[in-house]
Amino acid sequence: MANKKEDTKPKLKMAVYWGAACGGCCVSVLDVHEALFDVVAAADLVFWPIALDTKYADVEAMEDGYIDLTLFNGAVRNSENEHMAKLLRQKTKVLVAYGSCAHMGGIPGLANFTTKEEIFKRVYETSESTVNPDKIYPQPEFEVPEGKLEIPVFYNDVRSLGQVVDVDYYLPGCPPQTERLVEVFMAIVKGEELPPKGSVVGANVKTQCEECERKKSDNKLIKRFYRPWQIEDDGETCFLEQGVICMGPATRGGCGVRCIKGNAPCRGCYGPPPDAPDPGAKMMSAIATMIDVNDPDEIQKVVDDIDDPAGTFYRFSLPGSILRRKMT
Amino acid sequence: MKRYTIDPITRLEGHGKIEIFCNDDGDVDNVYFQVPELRGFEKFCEGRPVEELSQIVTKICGVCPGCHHMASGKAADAVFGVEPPPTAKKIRELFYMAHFVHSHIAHFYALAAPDFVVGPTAPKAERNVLGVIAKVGKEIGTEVIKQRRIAQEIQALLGGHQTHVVLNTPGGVRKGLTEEERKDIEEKAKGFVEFSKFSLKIFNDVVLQNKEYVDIILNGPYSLSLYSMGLVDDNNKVNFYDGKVRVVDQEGSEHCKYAPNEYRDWVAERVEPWSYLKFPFLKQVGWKGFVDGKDSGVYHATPLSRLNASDGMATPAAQEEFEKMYETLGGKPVHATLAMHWARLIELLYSAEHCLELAQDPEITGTDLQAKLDKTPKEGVGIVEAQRGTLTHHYWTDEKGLVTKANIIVGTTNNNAAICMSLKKAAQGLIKKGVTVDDGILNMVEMAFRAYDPCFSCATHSLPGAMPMMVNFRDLDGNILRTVKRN
Amino acid sequence: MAEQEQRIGVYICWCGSNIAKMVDVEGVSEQIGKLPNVVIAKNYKYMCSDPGQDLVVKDIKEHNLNRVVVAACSPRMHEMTFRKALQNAGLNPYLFEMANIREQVSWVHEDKDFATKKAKSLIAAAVRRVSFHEELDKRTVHIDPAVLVMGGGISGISAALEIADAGKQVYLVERSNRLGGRVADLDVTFPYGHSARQLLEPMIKRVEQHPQITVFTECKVEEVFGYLGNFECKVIGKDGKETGIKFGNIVVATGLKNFDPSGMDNYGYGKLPDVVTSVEFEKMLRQGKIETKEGKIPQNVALIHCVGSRNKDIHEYCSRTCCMTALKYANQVTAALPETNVYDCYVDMRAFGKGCEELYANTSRKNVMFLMFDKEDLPVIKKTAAGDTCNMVVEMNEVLSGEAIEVPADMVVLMVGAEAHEDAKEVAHAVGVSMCGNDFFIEKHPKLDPVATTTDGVYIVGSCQGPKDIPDSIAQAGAAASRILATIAQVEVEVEVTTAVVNEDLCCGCQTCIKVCPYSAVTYDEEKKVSTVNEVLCKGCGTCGSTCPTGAIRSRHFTDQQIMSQIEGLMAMEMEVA
Amino acid sequence: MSFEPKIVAFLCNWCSYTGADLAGTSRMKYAHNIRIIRVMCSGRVDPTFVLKALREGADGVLICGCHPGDCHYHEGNYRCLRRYHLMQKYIQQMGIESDRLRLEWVSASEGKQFAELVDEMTEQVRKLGPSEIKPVMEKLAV
Repeated sequence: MANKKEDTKPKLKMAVYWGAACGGCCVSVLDVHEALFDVVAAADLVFWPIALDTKYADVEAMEDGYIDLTLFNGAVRNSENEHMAKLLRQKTKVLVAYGSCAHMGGIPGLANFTTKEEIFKRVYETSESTVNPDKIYPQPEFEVPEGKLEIPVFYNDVRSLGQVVDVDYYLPGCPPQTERLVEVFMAIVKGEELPPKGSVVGANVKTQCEECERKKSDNKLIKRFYRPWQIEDDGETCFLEQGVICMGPATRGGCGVRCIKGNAPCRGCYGPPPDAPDPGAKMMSAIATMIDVNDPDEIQKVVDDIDDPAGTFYRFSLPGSILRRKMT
Repeated sequence: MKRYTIDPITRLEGHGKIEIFCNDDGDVDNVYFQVPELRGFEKFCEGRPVEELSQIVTKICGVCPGCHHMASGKAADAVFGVEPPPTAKKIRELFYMAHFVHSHIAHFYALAAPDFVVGPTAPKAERNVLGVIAKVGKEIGTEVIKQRRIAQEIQALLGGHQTHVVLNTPGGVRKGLTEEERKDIEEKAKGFVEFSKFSLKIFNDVVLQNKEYVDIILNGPYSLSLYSMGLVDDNNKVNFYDGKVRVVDQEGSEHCKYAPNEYRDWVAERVEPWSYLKFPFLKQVGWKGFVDGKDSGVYHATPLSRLNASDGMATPAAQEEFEKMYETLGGKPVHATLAMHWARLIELLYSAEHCLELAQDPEITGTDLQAKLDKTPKEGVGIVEAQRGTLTHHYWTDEKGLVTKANIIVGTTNNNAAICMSLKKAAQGLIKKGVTVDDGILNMVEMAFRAYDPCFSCATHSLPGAMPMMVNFRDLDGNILRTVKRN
Repeated sequence: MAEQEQRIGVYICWCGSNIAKMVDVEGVSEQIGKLPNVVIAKNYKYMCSDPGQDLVVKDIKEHNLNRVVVAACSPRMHEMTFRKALQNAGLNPYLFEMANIREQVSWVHEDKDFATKKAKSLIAAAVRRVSFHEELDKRTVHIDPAVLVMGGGISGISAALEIADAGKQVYLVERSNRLGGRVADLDVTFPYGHSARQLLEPMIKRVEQHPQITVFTECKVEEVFGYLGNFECKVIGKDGKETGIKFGNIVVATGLKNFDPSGMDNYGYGKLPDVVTSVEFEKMLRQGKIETKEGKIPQNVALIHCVGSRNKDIHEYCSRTCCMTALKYANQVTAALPETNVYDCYVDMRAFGKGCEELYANTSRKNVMFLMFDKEDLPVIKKTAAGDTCNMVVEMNEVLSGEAIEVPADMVVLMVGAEAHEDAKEVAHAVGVSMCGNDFFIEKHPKLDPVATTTDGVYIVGSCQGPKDIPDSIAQAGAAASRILATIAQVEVEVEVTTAVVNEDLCCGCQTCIKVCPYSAVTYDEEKKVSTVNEVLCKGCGTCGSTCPTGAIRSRHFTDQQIMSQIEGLMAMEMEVA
Repeated sequence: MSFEPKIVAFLCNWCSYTGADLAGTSRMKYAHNIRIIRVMCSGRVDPTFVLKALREGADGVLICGCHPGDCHYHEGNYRCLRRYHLMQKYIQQMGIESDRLRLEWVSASEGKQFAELVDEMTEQVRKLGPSEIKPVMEKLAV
């Protein structure tokens, strides 16, 4: 029955777009390698700025809901990102926040530790290689002798896609493991029943430890924390049990524990497990609980080993966290 | 005054926008290339542990993450005042060569070849990678995909990810190489060498044997007389991972040769209010505006500039091709923008050869992967050659190794001014009164742009690619009279 | 839960005027009535009264409420009361939440507007929380009828007998080599002068011969494992001999020890030969001869109260029995040595309890001089020069006369107070009871539940809970015994249901939670590769829940969702009325 | 209208909540600014709760548990103490004044100490002024 339906079904209309992203997500789409042929067979790419020359105007001309599936990667950092997010939401049936940045803000979201002013000042004024005596900053609108030039407005805060428009699904990862994308894509193509709106797809419900092959025990008692280079990793014992902070326990599986396979602790790009009210607090709680001293001063000493808690527990999710940004 | 908006990806979608202003005679008056993106890594890296940065900065660019990973890793080494042990250094280089092979293959076949193999003015429908495959045969097309994938697999094997690698740690690497893995990579590297030679043969047969193409390459609109920048080893041979930065002038004589920590003596960046991307220039020469020539500090950092700035290639086969190119194009240095494609293939061959050398080096399977970190971290600069230009990372830290300041000059940024000028020159040469601006013309303009393989993931963050183009013919009030679109 | 239609009833108690005088109960119920899902919001004079509870029951049935909030006193006071009311109305008792607007609002604030505003937000929070409450079903465990009694003093003995007489096996473990405890040291008891020996000996005999009682002397109990109904432990003898025993309930009756005054310079104990403690004096009485070290009849005997008690540097508490013991001595001395003057130096004469005030009255009619001193200004005992009429004087500022006086003394009896045993901590740890600041064990509730502890199945009786006289100790022993017999009679008991539970679909097996549990209730299942909670061992502290990095562990009745919604409710109302 | 701080407090059932009740039964008066949430043990207090309270507009958050050694569940208060130290470091990194979050030990018999604590912290937070977190969040909201 499903097959029959498939035969008669028109090809899926698909779009891929990036907001404030690095392009890695788009590469991950290209990296479907052979599966690319299945994708092309099943879908018409109606909008993909890397590869196609469909114009913004063309997208605007589409009727609402014309696009069946949009993979939106990247965070929302400026007026252009926001505009496109809203436009694509309007034109798309199933909008997927694709990758860590769209999911929870990602690495660009670390900019919420600072402000537009501080960033401009650093990049355009105080940067050691910059010569800018007149303190010229880029302007959204600027009159050159020949006419007016425009560039998008740079916002003070980074937001995740879901904080700007209504998102149907989240497909996490920095970048998402290509196999996960193909699975989700095929599920949609085959018209399989999709999980409830707002769900995370293409990632496991269980966190990294389930897949991690390192030796684990209940010996999660930590007398001091180490930076990765401060220990000689034996290559086989749970990082936490070696005193190195690993986001694995609080990070969804699905990536194939790729960082850990590279002997690096999990960095958390796949985001928190279902229903986590805050992406970092649970791990913070777990880590603190592991501290194996009771004297306040000794506890403080151990805590001081954690040099950058906010940047560690919210590495990919600062905008998506309860506090969202640094108060200034 | 007429105003043409060549909007590679229109502003609201866009990641790079070209404004062409013509005078009333219809001749090009001025051209602006605008970059609408900024993310501020230099600021928000502050406060992070320095070893974190080699993972964080790969997110500057998902197209050449390996380059940022390497530059950052080297900066971190410098911050701790250590050199990785030989094995670690070689593993890094091995990874990096694979990264170059993967990137250069992609660029030549997917982006450059269509213009030459198929033809710059050939019908749009054929002027793409499929057209290339049609011309050179399907099995080659499959080979292209295969080689690119193999190169990525090597990166994934060494770096965990194939994109955002986790290989480097201050003073070393996280993972060694087993003998089996080495053997496997050795075989793959042999394949790279063969494939690179084959690619050069295609270039030779299809491009160099075709007078029309050679003309295009040497033809005016596509040449600029700029300073050339590139990383070289102790013998002034091209090196991507290590060495000093050498800059030669328009005649090929050395302007400077600086160690990474000296970059600020030679390079400065300028800010324009109409673009988020800064404009680097040679500090000692100074900024004279968007003009070429010896008095202008504008330089380029590309495969061609790297070859211009060097005395040759460090591997035999690549050296041969190096000599052949300069012979064919009338001696060093070459200023023909389109020669960058040739230079890129020579670099591909070098990467492949060096990849093989490293895979055959007995030291590559050593177990000493990490230098001892006993000095107090302070400050360090790391410089590598990214596919798209010299990449500089500079970090300052407190005594715990937490970053207090960071400064980054990414590959494509070096070429920001040069790209503006190439576009202006191409536009001036091609868009004239009476000339119908059609798809062919636009592609010819775009070719100037594409030659730089501009990775605006790094700089603006659009990916290198066949860029959609559109020209609006507007009246004085800016109303669109006619629109020409590619395809 | 939350998707089911919410029908919440809210009841605001006046508590007479206790709440109503400081909180505008009318206004509150009107505003709360407007909250989403609130079907009715009423206020009533006494919610805990029968009519108050009937009101709830009636409404549940009439308006088929499925959630109830009562805003009244502390849940520690009446949560159980209202849960029962829900049960009577056929509603699961856990679909209830209480807002504390008396102890934490009306009794502690003075501005009616602010108090009313605060009450509103507390109730709004309870309303938001209760809609996420889940039905929880009581669970039961079988009870091993055997009982462990720790301590062979009068309390332990009576508890053991009560239980054994009911036909249940008792293990009585005494650390010394004899039964009887402190009482065995006594000559006669106050206020009626019964002979301690005559009280005690028949009891001890019965214990030793009782078929249902196994006595271990010179033994101690090693750490107790298990939970109500199913405890076990090892009993270790002096010879190191181990006996494993199983039992369902525990009576802790480890008693107390007497204070050693050597450390108090003003009394010169240990230096002045005729300064003795009440313990030593008691011994003289048992032996029937009151005489100084030189074997002379003392002409003047001074009794000094509150030695080591009611002293901010030693023990602030009152040791309860010393005052009456002193009166007992006064009577015994005047009876045995009519010529001897007795000086009773006291702080306050504490003569509560049956027959005690009478004892005081009688004694004061005898040849006993009562002298009062201030507990901040202790008497000092000095040796007198040779050839003086007495060999010591007690220098004190007499409060009633306001004069500094010297009391002649040939013998001084220090009425030493009581304190907890040094090893009280070990005992507490072994059986899992808490201790208060002065190392006596803490009862579950100082008023409502004085013999139970916060660990189900563990009871504290006699002076290990605080200094007591014999009748009080025996009363407690009886109380504990009947509580235990009652639970045994139920064959099974209900255990804590607000426990932690692991969602196996979420648990990644990181094992962070295992070592966190104080009761070893969380273990790792090697088969399934997930953690599991033994819900009988779990006491519902919720620490594992807030430790779990995946959110796989839920703390029933204190789930993240319930607490977060409570915070939302609290602040939402805050903002609205702010 | 003058600024009235809003303080959310998490009290453990056995010591601190009972201590607060004692303050009530002894009719001690203290600042009305505190809103108490009961948990069985201070070890149950998840950093998420603290962040949530701040996010929802609390100007201060107070956590109270049994004195060290007196925890009804043996060590829950120590778990809480460890989390408190890490949370402090986190919120300070997020630009939140450390005085907005406090952990104090209050036993069942310390009604007086509890009342004094509430008054003292209320004044402390009053001096800090209103928390900017909620306003900032509303500005960021879609």
